[in-house]
Amino acid sequence: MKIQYKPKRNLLQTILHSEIMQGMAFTLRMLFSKPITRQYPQEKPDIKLGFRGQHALVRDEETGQSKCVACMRCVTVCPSRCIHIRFHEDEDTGSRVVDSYDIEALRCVYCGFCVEVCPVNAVVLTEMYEYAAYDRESIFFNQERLLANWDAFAEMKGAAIKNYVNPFWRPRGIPESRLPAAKRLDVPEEWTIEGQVVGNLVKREQ
Amino acid sequence: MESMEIAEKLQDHFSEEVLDICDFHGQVGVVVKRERIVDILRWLRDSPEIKMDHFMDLCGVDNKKRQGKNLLRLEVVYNLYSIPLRHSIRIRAQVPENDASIDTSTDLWCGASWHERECYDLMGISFNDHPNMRRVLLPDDWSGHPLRKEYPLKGREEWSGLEKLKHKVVKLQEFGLSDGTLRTKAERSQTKGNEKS
Amino acid sequence: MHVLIILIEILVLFAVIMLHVAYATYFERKIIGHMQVRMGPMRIGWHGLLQPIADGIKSFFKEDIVPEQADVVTFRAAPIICLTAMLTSLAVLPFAKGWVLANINIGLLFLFAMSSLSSYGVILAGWASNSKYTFLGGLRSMAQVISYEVAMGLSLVGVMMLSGTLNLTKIVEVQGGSFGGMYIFPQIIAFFVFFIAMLAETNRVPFDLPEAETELVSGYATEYSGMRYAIFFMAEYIGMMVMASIGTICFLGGWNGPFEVTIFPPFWFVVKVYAFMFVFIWIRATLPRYRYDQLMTIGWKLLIPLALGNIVLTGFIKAFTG
Amino acid sequence: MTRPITKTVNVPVADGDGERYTLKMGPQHPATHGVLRVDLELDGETIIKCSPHVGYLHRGFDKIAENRTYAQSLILTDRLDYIAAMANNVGYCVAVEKLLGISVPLRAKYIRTIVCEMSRIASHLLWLATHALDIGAMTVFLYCFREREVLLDLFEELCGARLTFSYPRIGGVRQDVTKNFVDVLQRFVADFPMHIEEYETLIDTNRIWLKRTVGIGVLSASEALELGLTGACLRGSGVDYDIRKHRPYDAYDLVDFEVPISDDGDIYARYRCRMEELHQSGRIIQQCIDQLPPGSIISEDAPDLVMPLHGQRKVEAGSSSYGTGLIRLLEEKEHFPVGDIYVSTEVPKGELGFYFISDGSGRPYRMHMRSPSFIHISALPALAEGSMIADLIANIGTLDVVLGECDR
Repeated sequence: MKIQYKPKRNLLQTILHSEIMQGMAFTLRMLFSKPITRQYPQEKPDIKLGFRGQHALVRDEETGQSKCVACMRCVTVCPSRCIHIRFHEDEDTGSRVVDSYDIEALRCVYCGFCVEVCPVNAVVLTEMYEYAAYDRESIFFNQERLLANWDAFAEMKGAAIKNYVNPFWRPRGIPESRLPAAKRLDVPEEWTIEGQVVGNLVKREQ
Repeated sequence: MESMEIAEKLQDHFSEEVLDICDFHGQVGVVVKRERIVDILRWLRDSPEIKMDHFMDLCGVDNKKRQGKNLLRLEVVYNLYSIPLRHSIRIRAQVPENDASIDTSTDLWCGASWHERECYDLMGISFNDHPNMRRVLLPDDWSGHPLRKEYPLKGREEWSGLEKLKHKVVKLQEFGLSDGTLRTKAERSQTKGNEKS
Repeated sequence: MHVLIILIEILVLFAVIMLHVAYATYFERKIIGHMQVRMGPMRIGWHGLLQPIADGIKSFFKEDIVPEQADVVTFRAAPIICLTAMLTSLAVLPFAKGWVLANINIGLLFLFAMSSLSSYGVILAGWASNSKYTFLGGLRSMAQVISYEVAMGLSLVGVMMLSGTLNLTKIVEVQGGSFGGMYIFPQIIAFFVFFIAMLAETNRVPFDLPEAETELVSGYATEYSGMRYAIFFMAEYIGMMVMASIGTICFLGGWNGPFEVTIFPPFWFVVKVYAFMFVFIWIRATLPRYRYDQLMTIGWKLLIPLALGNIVLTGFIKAFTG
Repeated sequence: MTRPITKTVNVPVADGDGERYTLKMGPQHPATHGVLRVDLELDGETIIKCSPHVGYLHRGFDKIAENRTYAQSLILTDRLDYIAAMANNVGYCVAVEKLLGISVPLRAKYIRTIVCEMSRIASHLLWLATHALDIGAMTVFLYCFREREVLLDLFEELCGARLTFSYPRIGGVRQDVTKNFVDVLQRFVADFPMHIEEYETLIDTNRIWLKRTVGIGVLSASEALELGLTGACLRGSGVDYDIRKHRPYDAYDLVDFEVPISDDGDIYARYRCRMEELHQSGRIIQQCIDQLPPGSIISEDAPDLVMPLHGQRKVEAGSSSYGTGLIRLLEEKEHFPVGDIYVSTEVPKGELGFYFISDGSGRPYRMHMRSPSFIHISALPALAEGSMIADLIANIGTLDVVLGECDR
């Protein structure tokens, strides 16, 4: 497709500066329009579900500890290699016990892969985004810090934390059969395959 | 024209040069010797039924850990495309390790200039008669070519300017502008110690 | 005693003008902000009303950096030259009948002299900083001032011919008796030339080449910081005000208005000056920037011939109508 | 036919002994769009010689990718052209899918096309904003950001990030779209032509804008081809080359759109081409929304993020394979087909190509990115030499470069 140019201005338009006047009229009109500025610290942005913010380890309501089973999937998948887990195997049961769970948040690229691969929904990227600090130590998260982060997040969410489902825990549009048991959470209908949005043309055909 | 046909034509034309033709997912690569690479490219660009006028990509490959017959240590890969005729071909010119050089294609496409500089910079293949054969992405005083397979991922040594920078940090400390926490890699690993286990 | 009164007058004028300059920056930021669907300063005071004061205090306490290789004396003097020249020109401006510090007979010429002088400050700043961006900015400014000074002077010749005087107070008085009470009607071509030359003289968009941010970083002021940078800023805004005042006096009938405001005689003068300022800002929010050679072309090939033609035309009309 | 790398300089030097001096513009300069340094040799304000220097942002993505799995390298593409990270993500995934022979479900294809075009709009808006700002029209900048903000909010809703999306996956996409996303997007697309008109009111016919762009930085079709330009820069010179039409990927062969072309080859022509592309992107998005089919969003044989092996996406809780086990798995050369492939996609800046060599192991043997910005910057001398400093700024703007993509 060849580009169509607007016609050249004629002599009268040149003398009257018509195109400049149009521009001026437009900016004048915008002078009285409503500004779109958000006065940030007073006016917080509306953070969407599944925002990739501060890391946290979900506190299990029953045990009061993290749900992590030390499967090391997050450590393996982490592209920036910022998760460090140390664990030992319990001699009686043979299950793994997490000794330490550290996330170097300054190395993290917030890709969300760790949340996605976690089979038990232990690690999560919360919707908290205001955690700037003056020293590196306070952005190095160990297990306690991570659990505390979850508590802070739970407090922010209030009662809604009961049914909190992150789109990284239970991706929208993925059949349950393709998820591990712990990820088969109850979700709004919109997230399931049955409730997915389809185009108008497709709808008409059905 | 199908890419395979072009490759066969190329083989007819430069039977001495073409070593191998390989096909993968419909993309045809022609392995050639490096000596007449400019002639091959010129023929591909200028012959009326092929008309490879768009120089898509050039990159160097280190074949050290790769198996295949006719492969020398290094390789320069040219990806060409014909905009009017909509077909593409890949030329893989073999370059030996001891004389890592090949003729430049900037006479044909001057846009190849920076591709070749990048290839020289990262892979260490120099291009004869290139008008400006210098490093492009790395600093001029860099040693080594990072994309060679023997080059370690984290680099060989500390950056040479680090000592100077440390000196500066010490100086800044006098004004209370820094806490002097700049450490070399060795020092860092010392402090981390067990963490890495 | 007389000297003391004049000194007090000067002080009052200085204070008033400085306050105006401070709030002119606020005015500009607010207007441009709203034109760009944002809000402008909002933090300090109600809707950012104290922002200019905070800016002033901040720049006053900031470190005054002098580049190592700079010509220190000239570097330090340059902003002061700018500011002094601009402040001096305020002396001859009649804000209302009798509200003028120095009612001299060559007021218009004096204004031209002073505004040219202030460009020395810019050129010296560009040269003394010993940086290429500032140097280019200084050069551009020099060329711009020289070419647009001519166009501006010529555009005002028509006004002088009509009024028969260079005294600014008299120009306003004579103007009051003309058609519509404003010279803009008989001198529309001159006004057009004057308006464009005015934008160029004050380095405003679309002629802000000496400080073109995206080309020369900040032009002649690149190496300046702290108070000295603020002084350049002040000089620029006073320059804007002076130019707007000249426009008001020569074309819009000065302090004359549809009705008299007895409580505050300069009311109409201030309104007109701020209308000019608003147009300055409005243009800044709308137009892109000319290239350096295009600016020269407009100056020499369009404005000067137009101004000369206007002089001839005015002369003919004056000769035939008496 | 062939031409030296730089155009012959034809500068009017007044008396032959005009003193020349050098100006190192950048890497910190408001108009160099990041950390580009341009060494200029000037005579007055006329550029006699111009040599761009890049690499300040070089992070060695080629090398990093050789040491990461295919899935992990996805995050590197976020940091190429960070203005339109989504298009890079999709380009990468398309290339890897072709290499591994994975077919993508139709719904995922449509969603990818939508997000690609959204990022094209976002990128072109940012380009227009900065280009206009470079030329001095500062208000367009803010208006463009107003619309871009809507798109970023939508991206945030879709994948939880506003800049580094990592949204597509090899074999599909990460999340399904939501009702709200589709609604807001539809409203945006419906309103968007009005907004384009607003920008055009300010600059399109403005005499200053015309003076600064018409006849500046002219490239003929053969010159542009030879310099290796792609995208709108090539189409502005009259070459009909759009990968979306030439080698369709995703759902581009299922929707109807036009490729704007201009013969003039100057800055204004490239500007018009991009403005027209904005309209076309809106059209594509609208069609994709209308045709969005039901179905799965990720292919059955998409490799798992952790263990990039075919057909093993199912996750078993507690199954450990960290450490030597996984390294061994990655080193084993039997998981993927062996070969090499070059796949390019049309990102907002031009042609983004990925050249992969697979030796069968879980990691690419060699990955090379053909980044359009890199080649576009190398063409800067051909555009700028002989013009003035102000034109250099306009020329950098018109090439639409992002240094993150250039330096990799």
